[in-house]
Amino acid sequence: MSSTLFDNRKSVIHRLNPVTKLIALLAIIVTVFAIPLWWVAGLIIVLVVVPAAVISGSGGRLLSLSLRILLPIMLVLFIVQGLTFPGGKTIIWQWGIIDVTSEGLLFALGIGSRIIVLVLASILLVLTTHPGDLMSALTERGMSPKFAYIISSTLQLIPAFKDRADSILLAQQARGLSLKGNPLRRIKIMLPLLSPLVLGMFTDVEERSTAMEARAFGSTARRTSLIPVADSMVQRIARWLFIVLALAAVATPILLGLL
Amino acid sequence: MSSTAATPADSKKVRNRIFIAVGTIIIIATYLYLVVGQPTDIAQSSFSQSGLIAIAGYVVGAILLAIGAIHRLPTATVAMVPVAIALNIVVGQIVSVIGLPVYLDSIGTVLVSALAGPAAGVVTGILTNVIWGLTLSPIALPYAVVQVIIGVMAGYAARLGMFRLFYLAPVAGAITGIVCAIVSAPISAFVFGGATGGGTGAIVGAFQAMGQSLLGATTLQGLLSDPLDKAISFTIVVLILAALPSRFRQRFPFVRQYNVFGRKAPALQHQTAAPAAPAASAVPAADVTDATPDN
Amino acid sequence: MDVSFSGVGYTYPSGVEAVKGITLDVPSGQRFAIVGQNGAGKTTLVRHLNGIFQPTVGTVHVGDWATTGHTIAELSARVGYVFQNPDEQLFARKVIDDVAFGPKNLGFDDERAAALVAAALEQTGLSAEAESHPHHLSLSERKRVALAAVLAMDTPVVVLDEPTTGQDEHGVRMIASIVASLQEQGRTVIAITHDMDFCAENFDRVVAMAHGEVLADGTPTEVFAKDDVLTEARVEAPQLARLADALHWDRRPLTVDAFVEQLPRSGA
Amino acid sequence: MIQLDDVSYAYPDTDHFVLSHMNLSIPAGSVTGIVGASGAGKTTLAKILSGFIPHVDGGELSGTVVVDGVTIAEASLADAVSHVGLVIQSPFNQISGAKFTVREELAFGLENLGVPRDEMAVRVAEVADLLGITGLLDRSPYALSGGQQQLVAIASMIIMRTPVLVMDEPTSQLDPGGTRMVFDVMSSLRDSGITLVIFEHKLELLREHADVVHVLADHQLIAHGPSRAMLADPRMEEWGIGSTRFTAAASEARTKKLLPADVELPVSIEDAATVFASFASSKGA
Repeated sequence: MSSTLFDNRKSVIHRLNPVTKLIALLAIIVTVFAIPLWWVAGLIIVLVVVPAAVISGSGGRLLSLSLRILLPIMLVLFIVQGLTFPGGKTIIWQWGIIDVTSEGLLFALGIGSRIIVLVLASILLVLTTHPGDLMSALTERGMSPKFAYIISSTLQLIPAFKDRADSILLAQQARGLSLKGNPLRRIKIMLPLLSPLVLGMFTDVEERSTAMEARAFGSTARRTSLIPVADSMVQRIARWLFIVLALAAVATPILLGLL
Repeated sequence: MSSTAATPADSKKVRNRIFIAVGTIIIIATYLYLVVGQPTDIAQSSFSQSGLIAIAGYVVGAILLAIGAIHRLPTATVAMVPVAIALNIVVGQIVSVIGLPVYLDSIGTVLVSALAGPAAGVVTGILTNVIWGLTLSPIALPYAVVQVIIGVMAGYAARLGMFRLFYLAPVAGAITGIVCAIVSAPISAFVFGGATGGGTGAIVGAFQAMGQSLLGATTLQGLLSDPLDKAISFTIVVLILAALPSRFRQRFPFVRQYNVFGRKAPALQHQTAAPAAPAASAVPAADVTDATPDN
Repeated sequence: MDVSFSGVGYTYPSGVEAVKGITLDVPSGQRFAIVGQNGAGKTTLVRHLNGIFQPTVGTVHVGDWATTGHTIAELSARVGYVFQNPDEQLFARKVIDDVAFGPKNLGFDDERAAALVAAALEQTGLSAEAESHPHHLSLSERKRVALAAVLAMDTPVVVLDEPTTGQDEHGVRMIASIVASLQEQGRTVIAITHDMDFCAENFDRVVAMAHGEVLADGTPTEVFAKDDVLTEARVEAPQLARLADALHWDRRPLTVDAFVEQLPRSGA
Repeated sequence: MIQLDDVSYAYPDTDHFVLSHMNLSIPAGSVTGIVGASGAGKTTLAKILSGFIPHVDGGELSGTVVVDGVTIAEASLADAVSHVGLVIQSPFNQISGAKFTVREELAFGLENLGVPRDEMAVRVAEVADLLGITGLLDRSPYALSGGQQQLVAIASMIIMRTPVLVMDEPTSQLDPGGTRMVFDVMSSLRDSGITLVIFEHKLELLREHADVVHVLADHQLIAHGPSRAMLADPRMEEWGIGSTRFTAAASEARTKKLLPADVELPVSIEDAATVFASFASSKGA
């Protein structure tokens, strides 16, 4: 029903407090972007992301989703930077006017390794964390309940919205609307498709906000939550540890004079 | 929204303004640091923290803006934002079905900004990218600031009356597109090395081959596509809004306050609303929710 | 125009088999109703007529066309389909423009389009609202705008999906008279409905569906006489039929006149 | 319990009154049906009774509206909604969408009020039991049938424990099976002592479940009476509300002198069976 990537399993990773996972993700991203060495990213993948994926049992889906996102980016990155990197001097392969430089490939490796970590770690979080749990956990920590409402509600609205868009497309075709024609004509046919979609969904909004008010969404009381968010002392300590590690990662290259 | 003084909420309002101001300053400072303050040779190497600064500066700035903005939104607007986000995502897909050469993935953001103002646009913008991150690909997350800028600019364009005449909207869209291109260039360059997609990557490569720096190439690439895309998006929004019944449009307090769509004299609304019971207009309702402590 | 389903089966991409081997011939000018609870496969079946669904097995013919060879837009010249929710199709700023959308798409000349639009508005009682914004009207009026929009396309086959929901008494009567006049013009009317009283009083033939299959096919009198069918299709018999049961009559009258007719004899 | 005195209302940006000089009095613990033709202003009246007019929709409201001892115009919206609940037409819009299970969906309103966790759990279990939806608690609200969704929507308001509950055409989107489910719940609600106001045009069901019926026409509540007498009133035709086939058949039979002229016209199947059966037996005798 909902349109998220969440992969419902019962692993230790799935059961962790969502905030713990979020902080771990942020720490990983900060680390790889702060220490500009491709092998640091590689180590994080091998030592952190892969083991976590294996424990979670969602490794297969992680692999297929990430490949779909990463493959085109990596291809473009290495071709474009290998060939045209402005700082490229050392030509390692030449064919006609095409020069591949080692600086370009090294640059692509540096950037690419970070993107791989960013994508893998983020998707792993999404696969192992139910968005509802993530929202409850963040609301408990002071995030505005309006954010939680909007994110959860959007995730559940998207399928309904798609259904509605499909029905409108069909209804207008059944009235003889043809989707063929030049681009200008096709922009024109956006109108009979978008107007009913927008008006219908936005009219629903009026009703929905009425229903929300009737259920005390505008209340000024301190909110409670039906389902408790699991947490433990170990996780609390771990969160602080991740933060310290991330700060250390930011400081390291400066202290070592790498920059 | 600020016509009646809600004293208990004053401190909250000050806090929200600080969030918005600091968020804006961080975003501008990030851009200036990356573009002006960076020696070019560092910007051309992967051995730098430019990527971290680009992500961190933009994301933190955008989050602060969103926190400051969301407190201003009444329940009716909060309920509208999910629809707008879904519109961004679903229209993007319809467009690919019909086969248009543009993205049109910010129609919902522009629409909300025109109906409910820049604050609503900011929240719609940032959360659009969060939803993208949760449903399609985390690649979208670093670009959240771009949608935030679309929301802000569309909201102010509405306040300035750019949606009153259909030929002003594409101008506002094109200007928004230019700002988007400039702001997003450092992310494309320092975080993704110019490789955000097949077509765009090739264009970045072509500009680099012509002697542009990476940042210069991504900026030029953005300037090729963003102004056109946003001009079309703004135009579609103004056409949709014109097709909707005026009763629907006039229901939004922002639309009435800034006379977003012209024609309807604002005095008329006041005549009908003024003699009513004390709580008769939407203004006090908005302030009630505005006073909600959210943490 | 005749319509026929020959051994039509449809399985959704999700694997749900919504329609199972249905064969039906609907002759030109018939008033044909399909009843059954939500999920029985009624809408899936009739949506084959304008090509929204293409059969997984079997064939659907509209006149001499097999639907598989034609797009939705092409079939729209033969089959007018009134969707359940008018808000999924009304987009123009004026009722009259919205009603004219279909005739224009079909390429009718201005004169013919204008005449058809005017006639459709007249028939649906909306002539006075021609210049109104469709969304300033009530739901029951908007449903009639959607109906007018299809009538104006002058198709030989008209499909109505739940035409009476959201209509008050006045609206239901108007739709009943439109169904009758379509038949007089020799056009085929196919309706899906939950309103058994409306169905019993206004249609020549009723098909009861459940689980993607046809349970019964006959005149309203025949179909509403079969208790086992009604139970399996999860539909309630029309009010007067149920009253006849409560009075332990053997025959179930379907209209007020038929009921009153039967009164003295049953009472005696 | 509910008292309207000389209430008139016009939406913002319009100059005509949807409702004018309206009076209404509804006693505590009763089930009241309100009928009216399409466009008569039923949804507007539902919003007035539940405080959304004037607090959300704005516009010009005059006269006084008192619900459960609270003068709506003087109270805040938050205060008003603690006295009266509103079930809107579409369950799709009543459901918050912010929750991924029915259990949490039901608790949404209580979370907003800051009700302690233990008490929420008890109230969720109670209301689920009352509406017979305990088996749905762990499902997604969007994975339910229309009838089940409507029951969840109603439950999500009942759990707020407002003394008054207004329902605006709660069965308009449902098939006959779903409609029955919703009406069966009303009997349980009556037993729990809630004051119910139902806007509905399914006359047969209204006859079975409402004590009193009011008619909305010409921008006013122009008539009211016990449900059977009101719904069988011959003027229902001219008010655009119509009648059941039972009423029509009995009326026709009466015209043809097959029923005595003073017979009370039936609205539901039970009434009709009694009327015609007594006629048949008197004939047979």
